[in-house]
Amino acid sequence: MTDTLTSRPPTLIDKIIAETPGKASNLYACLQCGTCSGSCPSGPDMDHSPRTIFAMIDSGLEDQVLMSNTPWYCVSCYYCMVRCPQEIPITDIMYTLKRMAIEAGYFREVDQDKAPEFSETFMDLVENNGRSFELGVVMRHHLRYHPLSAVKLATGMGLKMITKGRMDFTPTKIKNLPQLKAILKKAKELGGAA
Amino acid sequence: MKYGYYPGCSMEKNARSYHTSTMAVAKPLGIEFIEVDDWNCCGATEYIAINKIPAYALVSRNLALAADQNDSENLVAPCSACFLNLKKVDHYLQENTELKEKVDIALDAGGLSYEPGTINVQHLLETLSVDIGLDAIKAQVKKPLYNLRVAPYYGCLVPRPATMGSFDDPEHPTSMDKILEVLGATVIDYPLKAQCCGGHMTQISENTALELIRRLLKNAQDSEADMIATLCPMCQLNLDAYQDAVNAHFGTKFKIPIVYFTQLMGLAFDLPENELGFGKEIVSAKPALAKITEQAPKPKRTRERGKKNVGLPMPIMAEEG
Amino acid sequence: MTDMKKSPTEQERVGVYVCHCGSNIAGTIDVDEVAKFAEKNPNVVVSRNYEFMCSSTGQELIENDIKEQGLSRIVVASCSPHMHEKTFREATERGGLNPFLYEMANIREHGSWATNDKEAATIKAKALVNGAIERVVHHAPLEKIPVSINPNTLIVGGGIAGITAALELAEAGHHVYLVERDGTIGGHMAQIDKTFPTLDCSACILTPKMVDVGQNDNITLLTYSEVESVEGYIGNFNITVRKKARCVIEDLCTSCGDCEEKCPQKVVDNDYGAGISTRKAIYRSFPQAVPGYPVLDKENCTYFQTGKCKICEQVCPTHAIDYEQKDEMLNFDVGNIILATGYDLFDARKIPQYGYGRLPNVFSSMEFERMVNASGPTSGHIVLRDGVTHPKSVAIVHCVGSRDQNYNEYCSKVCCMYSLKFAHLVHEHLPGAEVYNFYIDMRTPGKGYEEFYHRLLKEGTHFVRGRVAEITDADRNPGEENKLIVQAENTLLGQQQRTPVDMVILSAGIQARHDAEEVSKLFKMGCDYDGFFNERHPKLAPVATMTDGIFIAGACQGPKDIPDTVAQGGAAASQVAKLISQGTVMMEPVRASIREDECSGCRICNTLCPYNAIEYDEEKDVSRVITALCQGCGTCVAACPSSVIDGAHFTNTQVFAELKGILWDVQEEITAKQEAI
Amino acid sequence: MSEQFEPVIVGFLCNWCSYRAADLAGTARIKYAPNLRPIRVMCSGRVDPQFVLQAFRSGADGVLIAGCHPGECHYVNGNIKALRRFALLRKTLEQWGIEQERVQLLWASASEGTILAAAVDRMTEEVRTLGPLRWGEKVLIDEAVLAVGEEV
Repeated sequence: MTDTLTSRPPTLIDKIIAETPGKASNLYACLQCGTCSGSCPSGPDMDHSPRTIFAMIDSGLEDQVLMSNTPWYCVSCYYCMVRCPQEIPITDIMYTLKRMAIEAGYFREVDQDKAPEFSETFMDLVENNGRSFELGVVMRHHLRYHPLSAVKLATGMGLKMITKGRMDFTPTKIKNLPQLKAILKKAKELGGAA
Repeated sequence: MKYGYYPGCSMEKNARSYHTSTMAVAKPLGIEFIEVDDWNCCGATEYIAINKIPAYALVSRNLALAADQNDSENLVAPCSACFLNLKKVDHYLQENTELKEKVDIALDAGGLSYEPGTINVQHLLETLSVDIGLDAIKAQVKKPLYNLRVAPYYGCLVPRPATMGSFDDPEHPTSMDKILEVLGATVIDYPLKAQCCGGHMTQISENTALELIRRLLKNAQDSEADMIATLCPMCQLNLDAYQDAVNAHFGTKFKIPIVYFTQLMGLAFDLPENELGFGKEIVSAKPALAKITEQAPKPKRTRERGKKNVGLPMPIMAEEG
Repeated sequence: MTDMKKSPTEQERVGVYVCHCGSNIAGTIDVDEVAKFAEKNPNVVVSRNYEFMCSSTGQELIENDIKEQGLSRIVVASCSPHMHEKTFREATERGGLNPFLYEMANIREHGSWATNDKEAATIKAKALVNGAIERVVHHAPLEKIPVSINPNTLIVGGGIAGITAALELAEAGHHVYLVERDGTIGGHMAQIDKTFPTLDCSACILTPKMVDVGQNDNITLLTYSEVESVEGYIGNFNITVRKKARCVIEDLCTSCGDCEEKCPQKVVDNDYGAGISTRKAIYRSFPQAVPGYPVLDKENCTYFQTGKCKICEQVCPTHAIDYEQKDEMLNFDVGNIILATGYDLFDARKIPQYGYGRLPNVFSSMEFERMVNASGPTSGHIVLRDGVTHPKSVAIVHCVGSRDQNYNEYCSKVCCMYSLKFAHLVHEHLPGAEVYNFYIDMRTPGKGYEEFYHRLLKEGTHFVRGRVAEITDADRNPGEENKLIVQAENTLLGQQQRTPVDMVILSAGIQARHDAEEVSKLFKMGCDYDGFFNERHPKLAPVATMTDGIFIAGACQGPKDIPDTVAQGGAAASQVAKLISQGTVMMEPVRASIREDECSGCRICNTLCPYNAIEYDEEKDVSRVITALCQGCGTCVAACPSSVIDGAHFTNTQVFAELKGILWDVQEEITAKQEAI
Repeated sequence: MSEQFEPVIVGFLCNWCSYRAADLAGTARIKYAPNLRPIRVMCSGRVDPQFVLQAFRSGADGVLIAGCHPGECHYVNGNIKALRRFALLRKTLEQWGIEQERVQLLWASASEGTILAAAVDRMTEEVRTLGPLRWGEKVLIDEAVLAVGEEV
């Protein structure tokens, strides 16, 4: 539970905390010390450092937060999370931000950013087969969104992978696919995104 | 010793050598891995980014299956991402009743149910270093990997997040180091051992990913490693398959083979080559493996950095760090 | 409450006072309702609620009501009796009643502060108040018992806090036993080079005081000694001290230092030397050590380990070496105790990403203090671990192990200031060097502290607002080769920054002593979650503890700089001096007494009493309590098969009454049913 | 009041450790079950079995006896004496059909506010699941005995 004493109507930070499992309420206690941003491997490529995002969240800058590429550049390395002096589950919060961005239809504005499509490609595969496989995802992803780089991929690294016998084009399907689909269908009804 | 086994999608094809070598070393160590029947993808780091409940349901199906087929309360996953997803979902389902209720309903739609906490999710490294132990491993070493300089690379998702309790240090893990030492290899004190391989960044912002990969390769080369030992298909793929791309992009000349630590175990156990899947790696491990010698190197601290330590005394380190 | 009406004591005239304590109580408990509820009790004639009962007006309320309303009993519902029982007893007394005709209901610590459920808190408050009312009507007037104060004092810890306290008392003419665990007094202050913000030499201002301690006849200095046991109570503590064998006959030793010089065994000095200097197996931590005679460290002594050597014995001109020397047990009485046991420095090895212990040129703050000290291993030269190279760039990392849920949540208070001092010392010793201070917040409260920060800004230190994420030797970009790279976000730019430097200093925080828990148990007092000793009151009684006659001073109570530590040492001394000059204190009259005419002489109580305070009268075949020895625990009262022992102020009648009182609501149900039958 | 049964638990807290532990819990604003109604005694060794019986008679659903840790008793070893009596008392009570959980002994030093708070929460839940004791009613028959008890 949170120790917050305020009974104000829920703001952006409250929403995000509610949507995140674990001790997300620690986000209230962010010191703005920058340990997360200092630890972040992809930090330099982010629109806003994780710490900045938290400051923006606290200031309720919903649009800017959800439009930022920051969560999409999170590589889930969890360094920020183990180092945070306030034990904020930062990585999980980044996942929440991604979901909220998709729900709000914001990520599309982040043009140079292919992350959501990638995740969706991946998801389609999983939902229709029950299994995935990096290279299938990669190829499909590129064929779908970046045909040119797909060619480069197919002739370059892709080719090597095929010759090494490390690449499939169709994933193996699981036996009880109907069961999985039923589960996922129900799960989506119960609050799909975010 | 019986263990439930969750291979994960990568092991099917891309990381086949990890799978086969794991199975190979299991036998002499007296481990029986029983694959969860009809398991499905864990969703990697992608699914959770799109859908919360479905992501948890997706993973829960595997836990439910593992529990039903109950060959063992331990479920071993060799893939870091699979391991973390399974462990995390099990953990959060225990913590968050609201989440559990929803997942229960979803599972029920597929005629399944799962009681969080019944399955103990382990990464393969934990199984080998903690359950089996160094002595048992040492006992199997027939052909020590003398003079092979290996950089142990853990990546992110096995050591971190330690919030659910971890068998190793989240910043400076050592369990694989110890296994490799037992195998007779010369283990590099690899400062970036737990840094990020770029994960799915290769697909989202290739330049970001290539830089992350470059750091790892450069640091391994600087510390004169013959090869990097990994425990995760994604890490292996990024460091191995993208090495050319890195060289092209940065004008570097890295040629560092990336192998699975289980392959090296198999080698030291003197198991049949064909079971260990060498040759599947894109940067060939052959030249490096050729460096292995019959006789042990003259004993010296594997921690080169120690050598510079003259003058003022260094702080004494507690053994377990 | 029908049954209460039948109470035999309803003629008592009780006044009830419910305190708001601002919003501390009133914010959670409906004080008005509680007061109204109390009024219904047939014994109650006045029931009020007031904002601050402990205020003088609050106390006057009581005094006036006693006089004007002829009250015979007082109940105050406010905080813990450990906070204000004394206050209101005195008010009761000023009103003209015996102070023990008063009872307290703790509705703050045990009530409003312990729950957010207002309804439940109010019900609990009613119960506690009712319990107090029912109890107080059975109270009897009591007289406090005078206890004489032994004028001697025990001070534990020979750091600057203990030294200050010892000198204050000794110079006031009182005898002091100063017990120090190490071979010499001086503590951490003897290790450090300069003191902030004045930059005067630490040793120069400390050693004269150490000498004074050594020479003062009123101080019995027991170094290399530890307190084994503490018995008794304020004014009359009995202390046992273990004087560890230092294998040196103090009366013969002339402190010439020959043994130290000739000893062949070099050892890394992890205590005084902070691990970067060496000492001998027989040693004095530093030349100005007080007392001057050395300590023989058996773990590292060649003779004790191999049976051969004995060089120190041969070279000692006065034959003061005694390998057979045994630990000595000393026993003495004191009236008061001051604990000044100091602190431990946070162990930076617990933060692997900072590389301390792995990366040679990452230094702890205490290592740097010793290094930069003229008497240190490098005679004051700032060099890298190789012992020769001067760093061209130094990074100073604040908040190491402080302000972090993973280690210590609190701020260690001194690190910002000593980090600034380090920066200055680097500028001073190595004018060409670049200095970077990485901080979360710059905390410089204190006289001349902020000014010192401004001085450092002018001296050209680079201040980076950002907590350091990691320190690595893995170079990534050109210019990082063979450097330590300090990675952090410059939060003022919102950019990740990699700063290549030659040397890193980790400003480790202050922690409670590793054995603070055991020490607090030995002295029967409390510590907080972090292991720091609990003061009696955070604002108003900072050096007193919950145990009368035991005081605390310095960093054992919480992170503190030298000025604050010295102030507390003095404060503790004056508290003790006050008690000594009073000569006697009045003790709670909570004592057992036996109604001899009813005593069966079974003698069960005799053996139970932990203080042998019960004697057996052969002739009358009865047991008798020796009041002077009785401490009032009440074990005998509970054990007496014929219930003829009374524990004053905790009689069975009183406890039963309170019990019935606090169960008023459930009681009502029962009595209702009883009547039904 | 909420629908669920709110047990009433009487706590006999020793003046030196447990009562201060409860003080500390409050000072640290640790929130715990408001079901405990503390009574201060100088030492857990002072707790006369009659106190516990009387508490149950008067309608308490549970009784918590709390003192200093063994070896830390302000009065040398009063808590050990409490421990001995406690064992005996619990047996007796059990024979009268009073479940073990209803009378508990706890060691909590002055610095262990959290431990005390946690123990109170735990005990409250345990007693809540047991339901009301209503022993006061059960022993109406023994009213005589009860009366005697009160004279003491």
